[in-house]
Amino acid sequence: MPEINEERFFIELTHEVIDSEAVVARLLRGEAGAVVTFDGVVRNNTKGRRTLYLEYEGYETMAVKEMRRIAERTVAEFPDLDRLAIVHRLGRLEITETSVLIVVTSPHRKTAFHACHYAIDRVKESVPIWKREFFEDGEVWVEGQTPPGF
Amino acid sequence: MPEINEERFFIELTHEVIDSEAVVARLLRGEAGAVVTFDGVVRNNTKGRRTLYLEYEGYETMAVKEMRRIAERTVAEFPDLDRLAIVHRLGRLEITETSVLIVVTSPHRKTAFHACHYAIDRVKESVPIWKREFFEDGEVWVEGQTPPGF
Amino acid sequence: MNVDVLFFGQCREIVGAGRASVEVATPTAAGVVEAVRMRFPGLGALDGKLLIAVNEDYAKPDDAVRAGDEVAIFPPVSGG
Amino acid sequence: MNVDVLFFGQCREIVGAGRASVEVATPTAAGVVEAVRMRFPGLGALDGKLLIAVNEDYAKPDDAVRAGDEVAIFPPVSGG
Repeated sequence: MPEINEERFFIELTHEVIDSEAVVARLLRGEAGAVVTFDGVVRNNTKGRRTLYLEYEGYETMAVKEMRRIAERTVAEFPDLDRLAIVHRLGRLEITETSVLIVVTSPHRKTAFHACHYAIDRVKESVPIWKREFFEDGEVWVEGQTPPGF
Repeated sequence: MPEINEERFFIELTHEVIDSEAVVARLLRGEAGAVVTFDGVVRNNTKGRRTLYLEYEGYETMAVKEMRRIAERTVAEFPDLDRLAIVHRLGRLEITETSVLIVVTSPHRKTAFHACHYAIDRVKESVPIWKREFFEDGEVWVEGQTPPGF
Repeated sequence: MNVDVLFFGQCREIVGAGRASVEVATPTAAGVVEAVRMRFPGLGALDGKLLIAVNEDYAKPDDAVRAGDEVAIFPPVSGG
Repeated sequence: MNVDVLFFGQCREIVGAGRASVEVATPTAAGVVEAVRMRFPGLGALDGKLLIAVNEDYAKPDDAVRAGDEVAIFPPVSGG
């Protein structure tokens, strides 16, 4: 369910592989001099225990709304950024695959770095998505975060 | 002249288009959970004056050495990062093309953000590369920076 | 009041279903959480951590819940 | 001592060549900059801003310059 809000945001929840380059190409235009990208990728271990794969599930309709709210807060916090994408994947993910992608374009790099860092921190604390980690000898729900104030 | 230093760094000065995805793929392995990328791209204006294109030239042998020194300093400053790439392009660049690419992979995102920001700040202040900006009615050497202490 | 509650993540697993109809005495977010806790004692494993959303936005304990609202209960989030 | 000096960026443009042989009285980085300034007055446009590298590393004014060293003079850098 891709969405563009006044062409400034690109928000997507997908069950397919995330194509970072296509998302950057979609956002980038001549006004921006800096692009900062955060890719969250599936690690091969948690505290030394070997991970086989992860499964993500979401409260999908609310997750999209929450991603849009985060995009709006990020622009309010960093008004000189140009454009912003927040993309999250659901379903089974293999090691080194991208689960979440944040892209910020901006005339200047400092804003791009800070806005990208801000957005991923917010995504991790409030978008209603949960992951289960599968090991050789079992599985666990990964411990989560609570949005500030709730 | 691509170089890999103990597989931890990827340093390259190139006259070709920079393929960000290929650089990320080269660095990424199962240990890393976070990838932060900085793409410096050619803007369509400088203070409102319309830019046609840029031309970059370098003191190439020293530039590669300086990029390697910056990579080493970045790892010393952020020892828990996993891998680091610094790639710079030379020659004529069109609007929205990438002139410089920094990629940091790391087990955790905070290190990846800070190390990536640190590395691009160092690149801009000390790698011996110069750019000329071409406008409709003339050209200028872009004002530069001096490495601290020199 | 009868409220249809959605469950996600570990809550869905504990409840054994993605949705349940629950009789609620106090028409607030806290009232719904209380009623759900009584009905599904296994959720005690997440005591103090349960989150509730009303109409797809996080709700505070005193927020009102009205007939027809979309209500969801879930554990702390772990996306990213 | 005769020193072969490389020029880059705007310095190359002002000097009109990427390389020149310069007679240097004091065998230090500052001595080379001084000799180059005398030889190419146009570099005055960059007074106080010229950078010098010896053997592909930035040099401070008192750093020694020896026969056979690779010496380069250039303006502030503007990569990225």
